[in-house]
Amino acid sequence: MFEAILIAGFGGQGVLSTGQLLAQAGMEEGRHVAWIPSYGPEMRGGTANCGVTISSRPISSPVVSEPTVLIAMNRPSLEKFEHSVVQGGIIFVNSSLIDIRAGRKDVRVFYVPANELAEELGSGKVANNVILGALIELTGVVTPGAVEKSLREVLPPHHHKMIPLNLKALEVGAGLVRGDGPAAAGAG
Amino acid sequence: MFEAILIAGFGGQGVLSTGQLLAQAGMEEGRHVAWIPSYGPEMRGGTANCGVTISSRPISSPVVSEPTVLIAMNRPSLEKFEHSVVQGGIIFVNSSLIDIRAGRKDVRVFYVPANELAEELGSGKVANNVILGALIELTGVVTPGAVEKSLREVLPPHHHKMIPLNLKALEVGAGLVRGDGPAAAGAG
Amino acid sequence: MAKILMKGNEAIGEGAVRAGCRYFFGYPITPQSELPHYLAKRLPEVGGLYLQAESEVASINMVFGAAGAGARVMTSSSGPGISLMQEGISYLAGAELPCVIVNMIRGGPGLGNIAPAQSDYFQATRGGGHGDYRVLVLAPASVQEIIDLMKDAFDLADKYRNPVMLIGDGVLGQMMEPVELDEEVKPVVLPEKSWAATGRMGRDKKNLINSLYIVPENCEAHNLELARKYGTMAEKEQRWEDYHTEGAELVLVAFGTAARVCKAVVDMFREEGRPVGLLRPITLWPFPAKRVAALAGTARHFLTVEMSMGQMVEDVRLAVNGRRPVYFYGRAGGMIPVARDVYREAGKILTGGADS
Amino acid sequence: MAKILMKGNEAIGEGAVRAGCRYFFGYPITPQSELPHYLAKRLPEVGGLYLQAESEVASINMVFGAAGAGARVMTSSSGPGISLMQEGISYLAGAELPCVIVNMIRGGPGLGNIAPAQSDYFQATRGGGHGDYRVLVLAPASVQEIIDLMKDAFDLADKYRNPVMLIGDGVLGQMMEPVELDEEVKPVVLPEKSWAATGRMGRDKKNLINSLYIVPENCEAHNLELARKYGTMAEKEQRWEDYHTEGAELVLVAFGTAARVCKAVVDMFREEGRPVGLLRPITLWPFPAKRVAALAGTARHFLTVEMSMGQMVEDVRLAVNGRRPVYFYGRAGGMIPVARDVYREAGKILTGGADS
Amino acid sequence: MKKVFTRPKSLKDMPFHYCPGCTHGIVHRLVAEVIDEMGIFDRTIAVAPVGCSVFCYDYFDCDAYQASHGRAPAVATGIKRVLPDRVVFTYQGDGDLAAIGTGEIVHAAARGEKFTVIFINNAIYAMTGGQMAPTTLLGQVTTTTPYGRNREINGCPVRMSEMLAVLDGSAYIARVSVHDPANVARAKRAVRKAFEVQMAGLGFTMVEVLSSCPTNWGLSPLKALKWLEENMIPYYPLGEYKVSGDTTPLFRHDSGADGGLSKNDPAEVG
Amino acid sequence: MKKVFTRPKSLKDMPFHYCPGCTHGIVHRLVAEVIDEMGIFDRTIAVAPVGCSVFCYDYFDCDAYQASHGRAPAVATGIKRVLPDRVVFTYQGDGDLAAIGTGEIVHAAARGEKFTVIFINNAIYAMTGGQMAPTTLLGQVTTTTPYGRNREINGCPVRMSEMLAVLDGSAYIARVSVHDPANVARAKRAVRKAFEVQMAGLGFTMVEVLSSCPTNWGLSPLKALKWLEENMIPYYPLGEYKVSGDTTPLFRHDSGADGGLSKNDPAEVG
Amino acid sequence: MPRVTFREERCKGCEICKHFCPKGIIEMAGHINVMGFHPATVVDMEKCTGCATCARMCPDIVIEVEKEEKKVG
Amino acid sequence: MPRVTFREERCKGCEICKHFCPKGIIEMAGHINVMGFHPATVVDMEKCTGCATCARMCPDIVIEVEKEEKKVG
Ligand SMILES: Cc1ncc(C[n+]2csc(CCOP(=O)(O)OP(=O)(O)O)c2C)c(N)n1
Ligand SMILES: Cc1ncc(C[n+]2csc(CCOP(=O)(O)OP(=O)(O)O)c2C)c(N)n1
Ligand code: SF4
Ligand code: SF4
Ligand code: SF4
Ligand code: SF4
Ligand code: SF4
Ligand code: SF4
Ligand SMILES: [Mg+2]
Ligand SMILES: [Mg+2]
Repeated sequence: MFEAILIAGFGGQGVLSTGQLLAQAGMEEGRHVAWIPSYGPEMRGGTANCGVTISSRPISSPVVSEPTVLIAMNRPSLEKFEHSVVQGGIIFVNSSLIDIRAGRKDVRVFYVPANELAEELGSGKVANNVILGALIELTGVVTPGAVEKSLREVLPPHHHKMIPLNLKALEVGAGLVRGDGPAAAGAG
Repeated sequence: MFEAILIAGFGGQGVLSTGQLLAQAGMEEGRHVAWIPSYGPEMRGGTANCGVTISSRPISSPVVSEPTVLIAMNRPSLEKFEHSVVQGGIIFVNSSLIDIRAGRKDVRVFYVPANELAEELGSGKVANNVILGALIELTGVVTPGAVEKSLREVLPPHHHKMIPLNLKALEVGAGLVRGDGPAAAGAG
Repeated sequence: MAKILMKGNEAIGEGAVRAGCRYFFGYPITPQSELPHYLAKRLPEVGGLYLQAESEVASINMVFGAAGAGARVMTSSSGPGISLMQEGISYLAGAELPCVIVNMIRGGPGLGNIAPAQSDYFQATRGGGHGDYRVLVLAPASVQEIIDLMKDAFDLADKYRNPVMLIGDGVLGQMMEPVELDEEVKPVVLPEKSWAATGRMGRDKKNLINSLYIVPENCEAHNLELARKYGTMAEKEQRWEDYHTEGAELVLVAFGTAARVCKAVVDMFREEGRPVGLLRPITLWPFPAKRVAALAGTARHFLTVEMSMGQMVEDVRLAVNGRRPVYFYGRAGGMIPVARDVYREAGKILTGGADS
Repeated sequence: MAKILMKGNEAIGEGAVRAGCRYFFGYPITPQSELPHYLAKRLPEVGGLYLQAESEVASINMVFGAAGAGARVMTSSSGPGISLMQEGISYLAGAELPCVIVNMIRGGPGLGNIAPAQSDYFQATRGGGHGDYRVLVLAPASVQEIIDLMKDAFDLADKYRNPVMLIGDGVLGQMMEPVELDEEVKPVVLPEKSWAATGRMGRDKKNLINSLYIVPENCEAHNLELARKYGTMAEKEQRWEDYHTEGAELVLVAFGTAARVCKAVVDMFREEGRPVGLLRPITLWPFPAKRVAALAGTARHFLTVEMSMGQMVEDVRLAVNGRRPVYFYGRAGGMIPVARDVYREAGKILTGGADS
Repeated sequence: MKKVFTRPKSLKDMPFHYCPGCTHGIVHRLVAEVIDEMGIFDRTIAVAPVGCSVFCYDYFDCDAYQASHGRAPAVATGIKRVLPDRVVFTYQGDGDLAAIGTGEIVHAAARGEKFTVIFINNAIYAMTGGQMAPTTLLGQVTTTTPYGRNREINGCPVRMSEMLAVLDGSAYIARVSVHDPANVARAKRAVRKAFEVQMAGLGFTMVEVLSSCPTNWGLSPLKALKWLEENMIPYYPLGEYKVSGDTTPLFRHDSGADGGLSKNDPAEVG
Repeated sequence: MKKVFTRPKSLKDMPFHYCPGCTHGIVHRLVAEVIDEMGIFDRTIAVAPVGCSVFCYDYFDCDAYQASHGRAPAVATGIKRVLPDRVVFTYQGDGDLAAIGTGEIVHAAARGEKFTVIFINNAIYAMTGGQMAPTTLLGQVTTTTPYGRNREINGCPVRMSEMLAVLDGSAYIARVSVHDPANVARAKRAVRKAFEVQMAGLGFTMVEVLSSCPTNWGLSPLKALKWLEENMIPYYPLGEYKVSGDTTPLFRHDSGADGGLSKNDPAEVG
Repeated sequence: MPRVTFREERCKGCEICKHFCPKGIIEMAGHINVMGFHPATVVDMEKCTGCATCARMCPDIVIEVEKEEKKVG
Repeated sequence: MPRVTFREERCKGCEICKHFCPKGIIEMAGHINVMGFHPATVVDMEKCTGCATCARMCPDIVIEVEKEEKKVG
């Protein structure tokens, strides 16, 4: 198995830590994993992205230049990275903040109103996890159990009280994909 | 023809400019010439020396490590460089300041009381030229005419009035070697 | 042994702490910043000192002082800062002081950019400073290897009384990978340094940390002594990894991040049953010339892959010494070779369609 | 044309003035001091400026500013100071600024000494700074050649918009030799520099002096552009002197002061009727690889003679590419090879008794 | 309708890459306005540093140089010595000017080099991720002083204006701030005066601007301005530290806790 | 018979390589006497610069370092941070300290590094052949100011003690001279006090010594001392520029033409 | 009445203009611009005095201010 | 009578001791030492007070000064 996941959004949307969570979960499951952030003197508070590779074999370059999965949390990210997704790959579009549609026809696109769903759960901060839940459900790249375990590793102890909320967000995302959740993701 | 002349003494004895005079004269006569000073953070006001090479062929290294002629203007210089003179070479010892004798038996050694002779001429400053005169007479490395011409090049115009004195010193030195001068150099 | 996710730059820091390093002097620069950030927090926890210097020039000279005083000490920077350290590195080598210098290479020349590169290879292996000297250069290719090599770096520095440089790039520094780490930090027994200038404290002869040999004869003797040492290092410390070089007709030569890409390339070929292997130098100086020379007996071609316009390829050519064609493929200015492109290039060579 | 005795260091200064250089920024160091002394006097006479900087780091960056403003400008130093300039040189190369840098090499590493050496060859030819760049390196062997090459140095710098380094050592710098010099100083017509950042003064596009290419793709493109330029230089600017290489079985390879000694050695052999010649590289980068490669077709052995522990010998080996054995003889730490010793070493090779 | 405020011509029409609320942008604008108003655009040359403001070589539409970290004063020296009739300014951060570039700034001032330095003191190495600068305040937490800047380890913050004012070659040195409209106006007058003193050939000129870095201070843009006012100004008193020749002081230097300036002139237009 | 003056033990018994009349030798002796008298020889570490005094690592018989040009303060920082209970001093010339090493000395002072700097100001780069130093006086002819140091080109001489005294980290800074017996005695007391302040852990300490260079000034040793007194002291007033903690000033700082000190204490033994 | 115009796409939502407007008439919009920020806007142009304080404090030169020309005399 | 001894071979003939001796009893010898300098010497030891000014001003630590021990009380 091999997934190269690119998570991109505004700084402050927590895309880096979401990626770390995913990598940690991959490691818990004994996969080879690598996480790498973009860095540079780009406008601070501007875009941020990270690549996560999870594979059953050693990982060559950790840089995700041809993602199998793109999570676009804002519009500039979609515009910038849409073209790089591999044929047959997956794009998750955070439709709460992105008012355009992806143009690619050779990939699967899912529109998830992540911020709205997260705020319904009580905090916009778990928007990423809604999409993460959908991703996991769809690809099986890691198990929900590994993610739960990883949350405990990745979050500092004084944030452990947030774990249930995070799990709920993952579940909402998963439900979207299964089609049994409160809101179904619109595939494009 | 090839002569590699090492002139050594205290700083302030004018050994560098004497060397330059010799080099200039060599050049005037169409020889290949090179002049090189010793340099280094040795005690300033301490020893100074320079090497002059005059040759009918292009000069390889200008560094005079095996002089054909050594002019030792003070005792440390004699002690330091005596051993480096080539077999059959020449050593001029400024016996005004050096109270020891050279030990080498395979070279020709001339003892010249240069300071005393120079002071007799009216200035201790031309001591070097007394020895230079002897050297030229002995080796013919340059002609007296070339030295005279060179004095005009090497001395700044306001010192040109010193030229007659310099020439006299050269003549005294030459006389020593010819054995017709006021004082004959003692060959050891 | 716990398995944890760690950033490469942080692994350098933790590796150093576990190697007994307690002093870090440095000046910020991307892409190695996580290392000083990590050590600024970590060193005080183990009674050590993180001191931010006013410049890289000051950093390397603080390292000179601390190394002379007998400490395990390191600094870290990237291209522009490493360039500024060249005088200091030459002094460290001249005075035979052990220390570790990290260079997370970025795109150059000049200000260039902060993307991953390998274009400081010449500087690292030939000595960008003045005079005849060498630093031992280690090039890890994974976060785990960073941890392992940091210990070796300090040990080798002390063993040879010589600066050791560890090089990487932004990919290696910024990426997180799982590493195995002893749960507890074991105390390190540091070697005795009877030559250190620590104040005489009753010692009957004075110790002097010095690189000045004003008399040329003495300076030559010192250089011959250094050369003997470098000779020993060249003889004993060549390190490399063989990856499917057995029976390889084409041997790729690549280090660090480029080597990771090349492994994928080798896999692509080997899956097709085609005889391609990778030699990954782990020491860049001494370059694993022995191994390359041996492979030149069996392989038919070499392809050096670098994130530069071609620097290590000279060492490959020197080692192969004309026996086989040596090809070069490189990306520059912060670009990372793509496996597919290297595969194509290598394919051309295998089928005889490329120029060396 | 007058023939006068001149010191090498002063010849550099006079050569620069005659090449139209009017700005010198530098910091004192032995063994090049006569050059700043000379220019401090001479430049004001021709309306130029001698400015003593607070350090070599400042010097090279003043050169950056003056070169960017379109001036013919130079600096000068020796090993330790040149090491400190490495960041600046990388910036100059990255921003494609023309200038001339003089390195009168001394014994190293570290403070070493001030005696003549050639051990900064790697630093000069491989780029001691970070990133993929090259500076053109000229190595005169006589005071007359210094005068001649200074003009070329500035012309080449402007032609390629690249730093040019002139290297020598204390022997070359301190010695006096006769030089032929035009009686009058001819005015120099400097090339137009439409790229110079001189204030827009009505120009409709702005000029920028820069080495930052934050986007890796752009930085790579810039590096490829530079590489093309270096390729042209390597193709067109290799210079050397052949000295009795015709029919030579053994070819000595040496530059600068060492080459002077080797000429004497060649003379010794030729007088005995033995086929020994000398190839004297005048450009060290680009190294005259073409000529060496051609000689490898006829000569049976090569002997590289350097005032270092062996640096240029790598370039000779790369050029010979295994076709012939390449031997090395060197003196280090400020020592000068003695003709007799080189003769002995060369004799062994001719009669088959040496190891390559 | 008349434009009472519009973008200065000397600034190219492009967005800044700075973070929201970063006062680098204000200072850029002030410098550009001064260049416009003095009519010197065509003969002005900018020297950009390495730091967050590295791209200012793009923003200022005049000819420009990108200098290596800390060396802008040396680069400017090279330029100005070749082109003495041009107007040259460097734009440098506190890491650039007060740390790695200490030697270059001290000696440019000592030599009385006739260019103007715009010195952005934001008490941090911003571009590289918020490390301690020489100007970081005691106790301030940065990525390399996770336990707060400690006097015993790192010493006290360096006051560059005070130090450079000691040198004979400095002709105009002022410290200003841009945390409120009145101070922005005053900052602009200081910048203008520095350029004027440069053009009068009186010597080295520098305007130190206390500036905010919301991102690395971990504060909102507004809280950052407040932090600047409350913490930086007491340690870095505002005012003119050196006024040479026949120029008269713009404002009084007073090391009182309020920076000695806030009582002065109200916000001034233009 | 009792020895009232003899060679200090901390100086190895070997001749100095200095020129006749060079006051480097006097300063070496003063430092060695202080080390002897304080009984700290065994834990003292010397850091030699590049300059005429480079070989001082041989003369001082304690452990020693030879630092690269200008970087002695950085080297001393590395040493002292590893060995905080040792006594560390650097010995630096004006080229070393006030030119290439400006950044290192300023930041050592700013951080309050606890070592002592002996700063030999002889207004020249002596070792390399008499080039202009930052401290060369206006009008002074050197090998690189053949027409005399010109303010327009080279700026004014830099007063390092005054500049470093501005920094909070400096704890003791004095300028002394060694041109006559009274000043030699005073110089020694300043050196001693600097070592004491270092050992008290109060911060950075420096003694600037106006020193002669007969060779490069082109004067006889005696004329050089006179030149120093008449030309250097007026520009470089003697005195203590910074006295920290509970220590009391040794002598008054007064910028009068006589250096403010000659009226004070008569020559003092010991 | 003065006119204050915002180049909305350049606004980074820092709220500095809002804070310093002496009339308190600048607010942040509910929507976000292309860069993801809530842009500033004048909610009550009537009250604007055209003082340009907002513009002078804006770090991103988002704001332009126009005013009727004063009649001389 | 105090005793002032010169290590003649180390004297560089700078004349500083001579200049500062309050009794004016130091002179330069007519001969030169191994380094080529005319060394300093005390010509009238009777007048010497043992003040050691000469020694304290000598840059080359050529001079040693001894004195009778003062009786205490
Ligand atoms: C020689 C060198 N060292 C270090 C760096 C890395 N670097 C880039 S910017 C910077 C400091 C920026 O801080 P400052 O000058 O205060 O500017 P700011 O970003 O705060 O505006 C550093 C250390 C570099 N580019 N070059
Ligand atoms: C990096 C470097 N630059 C230059 C030099 C050459 N150099 C040696 S000593 C010196 C200056 C000496 O002057 P100063 O520090 O005043 O000491 P002094 O000789 O006057 O006692 C210089 C420039 C060097 N050794 N290293
Ligand atoms: S990091 Fe700080 S200084 Fe840099 S742009 Fe952002 S706010 Fe401004
Ligand atoms: S050159 Fe000057 S400073 Fe150096 S030893 Fe001689 S007199 Fe002293
Ligand atoms: S011009 Fe003045 S009143 Fe109008 S919106 Fe701006 S700050 Fe407010
Ligand atoms: S100050 Fe400028 S950037 Fe900030 S909110 Fe107002 S208009 Fe937007
Ligand atoms: S001890 Fe005093 S009196 Fe005696 S010789 Fe020396 S200076 Fe003169
Ligand atoms: S002071 Fe010392 S060196 Fe000078 S003359 Fe007197 S004894 Fe000799
Ligand atoms: Mg800053
Ligand atoms: Mg000096």
